[in-house]
Amino acid sequence: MSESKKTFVITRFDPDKDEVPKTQEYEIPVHEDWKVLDAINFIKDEVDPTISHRWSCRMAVCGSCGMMVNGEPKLTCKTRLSDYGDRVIVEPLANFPVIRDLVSELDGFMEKFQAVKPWVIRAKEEAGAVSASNPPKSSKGTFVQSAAELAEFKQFSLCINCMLCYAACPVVANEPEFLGPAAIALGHRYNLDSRDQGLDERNEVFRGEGTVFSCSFANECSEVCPKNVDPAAAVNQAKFGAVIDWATSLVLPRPGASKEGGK
Amino acid sequence: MRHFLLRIEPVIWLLFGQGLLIGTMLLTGWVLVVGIGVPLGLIDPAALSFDRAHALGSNIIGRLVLAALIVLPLWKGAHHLRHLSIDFRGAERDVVVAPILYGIATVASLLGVLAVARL
Amino acid sequence: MAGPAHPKAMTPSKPGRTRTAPPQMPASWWSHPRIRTYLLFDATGLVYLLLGLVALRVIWALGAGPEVWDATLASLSSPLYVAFHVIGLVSVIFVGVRFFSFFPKSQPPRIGPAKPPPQPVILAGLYVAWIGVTVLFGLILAGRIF
Amino acid sequence: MVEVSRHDIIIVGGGAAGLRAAIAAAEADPSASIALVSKVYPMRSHTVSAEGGAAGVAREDDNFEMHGQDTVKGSDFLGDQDVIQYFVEQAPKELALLENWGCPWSRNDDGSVATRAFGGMTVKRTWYAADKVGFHMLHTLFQHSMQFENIVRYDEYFVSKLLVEDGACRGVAALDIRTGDMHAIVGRAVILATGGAGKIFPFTTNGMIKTGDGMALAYRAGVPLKDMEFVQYHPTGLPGTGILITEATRGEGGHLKNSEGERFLVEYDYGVGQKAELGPRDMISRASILEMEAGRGIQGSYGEYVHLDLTHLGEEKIMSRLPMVRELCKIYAGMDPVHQPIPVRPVVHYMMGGVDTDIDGATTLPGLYAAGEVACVSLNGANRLGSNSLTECLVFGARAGLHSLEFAKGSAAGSDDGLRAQAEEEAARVDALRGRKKGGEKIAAIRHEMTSAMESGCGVFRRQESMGAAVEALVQLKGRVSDLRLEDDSKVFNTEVIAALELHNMLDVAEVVAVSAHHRKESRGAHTCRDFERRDDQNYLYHTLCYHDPSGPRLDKKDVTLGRWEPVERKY
Ligand SMILES: Cc1cc2nc3c(=O)[nH]c(=O)nc-3n(C[C@H](O)[C@H](O)[C@H](O)COP(=O)(O)OP(=O)(O)OC[C@H]3O[C@@H](n4cnc5c(N)ncnc54)[C@H](O)[C@@H]3O)c2cc1C
Ligand code: SF4
Ligand code: F3S
Ligand code: FES
Repeated sequence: MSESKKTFVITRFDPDKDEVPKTQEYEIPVHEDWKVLDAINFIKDEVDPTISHRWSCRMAVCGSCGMMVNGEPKLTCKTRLSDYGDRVIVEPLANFPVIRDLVSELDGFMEKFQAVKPWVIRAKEEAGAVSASNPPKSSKGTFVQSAAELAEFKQFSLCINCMLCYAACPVVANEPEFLGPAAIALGHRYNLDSRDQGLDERNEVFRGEGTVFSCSFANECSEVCPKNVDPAAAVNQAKFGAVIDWATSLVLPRPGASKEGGK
Repeated sequence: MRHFLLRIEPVIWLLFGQGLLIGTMLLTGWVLVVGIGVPLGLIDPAALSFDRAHALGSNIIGRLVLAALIVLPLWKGAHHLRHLSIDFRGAERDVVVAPILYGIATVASLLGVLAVARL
Repeated sequence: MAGPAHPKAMTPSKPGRTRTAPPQMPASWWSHPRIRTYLLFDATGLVYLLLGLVALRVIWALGAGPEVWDATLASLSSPLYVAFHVIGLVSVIFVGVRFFSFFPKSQPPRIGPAKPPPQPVILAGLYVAWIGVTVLFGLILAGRIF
Repeated sequence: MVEVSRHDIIIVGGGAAGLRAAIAAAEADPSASIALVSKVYPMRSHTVSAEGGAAGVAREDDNFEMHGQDTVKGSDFLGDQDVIQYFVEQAPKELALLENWGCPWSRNDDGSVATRAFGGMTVKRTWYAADKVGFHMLHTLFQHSMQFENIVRYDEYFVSKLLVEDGACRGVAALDIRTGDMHAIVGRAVILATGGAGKIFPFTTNGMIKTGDGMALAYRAGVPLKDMEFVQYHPTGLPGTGILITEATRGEGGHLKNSEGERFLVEYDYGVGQKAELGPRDMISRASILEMEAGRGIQGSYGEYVHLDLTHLGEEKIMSRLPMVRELCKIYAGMDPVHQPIPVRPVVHYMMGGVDTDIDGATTLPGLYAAGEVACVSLNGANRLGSNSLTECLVFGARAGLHSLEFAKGSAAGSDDGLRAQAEEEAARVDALRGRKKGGEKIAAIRHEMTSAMESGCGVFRRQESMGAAVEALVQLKGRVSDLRLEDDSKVFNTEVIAALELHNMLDVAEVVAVSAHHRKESRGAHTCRDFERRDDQNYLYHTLCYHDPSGPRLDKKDVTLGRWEPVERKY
């Protein structure tokens, strides 16, 4: 394993001490097969334990280690250090308030995520509906779903909530109400699921406050997404769905049907 | 205002989308011939003589095509400019910018329909 | 150059439990080629708006009689107009190429029972339509047919 | 002053077990207030990394009897058979329930849920969603849980102490990582669902958060830890990082090969018989190590390894069934399994042991429940079968949720003042730790010494002597840890304090593992002692209990619940 040295320029911010974020430089030896996260962990363990950052799985699936690396949102446990030169600039995710150092505020996303109702909505009248207290009687108590129906939404269910897309999207940066790529993709994921009946409810959210139409198809979200979710596709498909929903609501006004979640 | 903008969003988006799709397709030929070919003398100006042009434009298909040619790009333009404004820290001024842009597009669209109607 | 984002970007509705530093836009905002392309794409809005207005002026003239029509056509030969239309042509092609490449994936996998064709087919269809419309419309305008 | 918030049930952990418990309780009683406390946002919980699948009888050619038999045999007869019986009966219902909630299970041609083969299972009964099963299960559960208004989340709160009053567990002291303030979250019952403790070893499939906190919390509150000597090594981890290459690779037909290119499980007798690559994990891990010892390993920059060969499966199958494996190999091993064999070696994966609970998830401390990997309900015995644990989280998470609700209804809430006082004591402990510059020991250094002690003492193959050395090393490290030096004196998002608290927890858990292992003078399941190579049902067919005692861990025994499956020699 050959070793070389690299300098890391890391954003530091402690709300109790600092007015504004500043940067701090660390020169450390790095292994050639390290990811960016390995270097940050090395600094935390061996050089400066006062750095705060989030990480856990180190296998690109928990979604906690997103940061800006040389200005681009990256999943740091997946990003090879060898792709960078001698100076690597690591900042907290763009477009989010910063709690401390490399840690950004995610509660805003959690609210938007919840707003799109990311769960299977079934018509309430359905007799003997399955619930936690009335589980299926056996493995047969499942919906029939063809591989093709699964394929329709599968891609959009792969989102790990890493927030890289939010850090890249120019509309997220400037339009605080915008639901944003991942939240819309996850809502759309349920709209496309053959088991779901909540289309109307979600379309109301999509068309209302936080409108999906704010997206200007910058496509940056899909460029940076580490899981190939292609949220830009989801957002723009959702616009399409919202327009159809709006058009049908003109022709066939829904007498409160949407409130009961049925169709 | 914001609420109103949210309500009309689907219509705007439809017009904008068609501006991108149909507008782009129609504009390509239009600009090539009317904007560049004829003025530069690459195409015989006789093709756009008043009589021929009027005959082409005043039948029903001609009217529809010309109306689309005028109206759709306006909405593509207005909507994209609104986005551009938002992209430059424009969320607050949007309640002013959007009505102005959509206002221009609306007035020009009405004039466009009128222009086609009186052919 | 990273700049501040909207101060409320991605801010929760409940007040934060600790003071936070305001959100910043990505450093790539200006320097990144992809972002520049995107901004250019949005900026073609101005060109489209003007192209629409010019078209309005021309068609209006067509309804105003032969004299006005001829004068209007003549004015289009001014260098300013020609330059504008050259920019217009470049913009239209740029918009078409970018938008059509995105268009297929923005089609839902299913509208009710109907399924759109596979994405490459949609893309090919768009280009065929684009070239077809341009040739047809162009030839008609240029007096080669009808 | 410490803030007090009140709920009915407090669930510590937002992984599969915690979420399933929360949903169960929230739905059963919409008027009950459920606190869901987690040190990371729930979707970051390590359940997210599970790849292969979740077991539950689904096919016509399968039945509960067979699933039970496989599990008992896999456990090397240390599993409690009443628990196993209940588990196999509930498993398909729970998995079907998850399907109803939107989990994107892979499908058969007729639209029914597909199942795959897994190690130690005689029939294809492992439900899967490609090879991102834990990810999909966790996100389905979390997203489903969002609709319940009576689930109140405490995201990024680190629980550092159980609050016990009048002999019952009445809440937790939780450090708000965001503000650095201690909170008393109090109620009528507490469920621990904090997952495993793989991080006490250097080379593990577990993420950074799996530090055994819940085990240490219960242990220090006087609840025994059970069967902690049984640590599962997964045969196929990537050298260096320890990232897991799922057992589903073998379920789908992958082969393990040595440096000669031989399928060593077929060529040599390692006890797995006809099952070959589909044998149980303990046996295959031992086989891999023995191959290396016999000089048939392959040398790499991160030590010796063997090969996991998928090349004969073809690109199409790999992409449809094992896309994540390919992605992981490309990023973390720099190779493509479609064309090359994957370098793998045994890696610490799962804790069979945990907080001692009964079948309801109840511990010996009234009001305290545990479920998931943190608990030892004695489903897994001495060796867990792959894909049983995700289902375990659902089955026993749900049961613990419902039983804790019952308990809560009949129990008094603790006193604000008394519990606050306890939390304040805890706050003082943490405050003293924060920015403790007078110390001399580094967190990273102690952690490193602890993990190497565990590896050399409690690895795949153990010796009385090596385990004894590990115990001694841990006692010594526990002494040194009181002299930690911490540099970060900020209150906001101070991850150094968290690391210190986790280190304390890991040392406690590691010590229990080493002590429990040292006492078990036989070889059973994952516990392989070279000094006693045979299983000894005469003297050791019991669960090990380990109690916290000021003078050091104190061991005790608990009977195994046998039943229809009599212990016999474990041969495949
Ligand atoms: C790589 C890998 C692959 C696996 N594959 C499979 C498989 O294919 N099939 C299978 O059946 N099993 C598999 N397993 C095992 C299975 O995934 C785990 O046993 C299971 O997910 C554990 O779930 P859990 O809910 O108990 O804990 P976790 O998912 O680990 O969740 C623990 C929760 O507790 C919280 N927590 C912990 N400590 C504290 C604290 N002090 N304060 C507050 N909150 C705390 C955490 O934030 C987290 O939310 C795999 C495991 C790994 C590591
Ligand atoms: S859509 Fe992609 S980039 Fe966005 S949060 Fe999900 S996984 Fe991350
Ligand atoms: S980057 Fe943003 S603008 Fe739309 S296409 Fe993606 S959400
Ligand atoms: S650490 Fe989990 S995604 Fe990077």
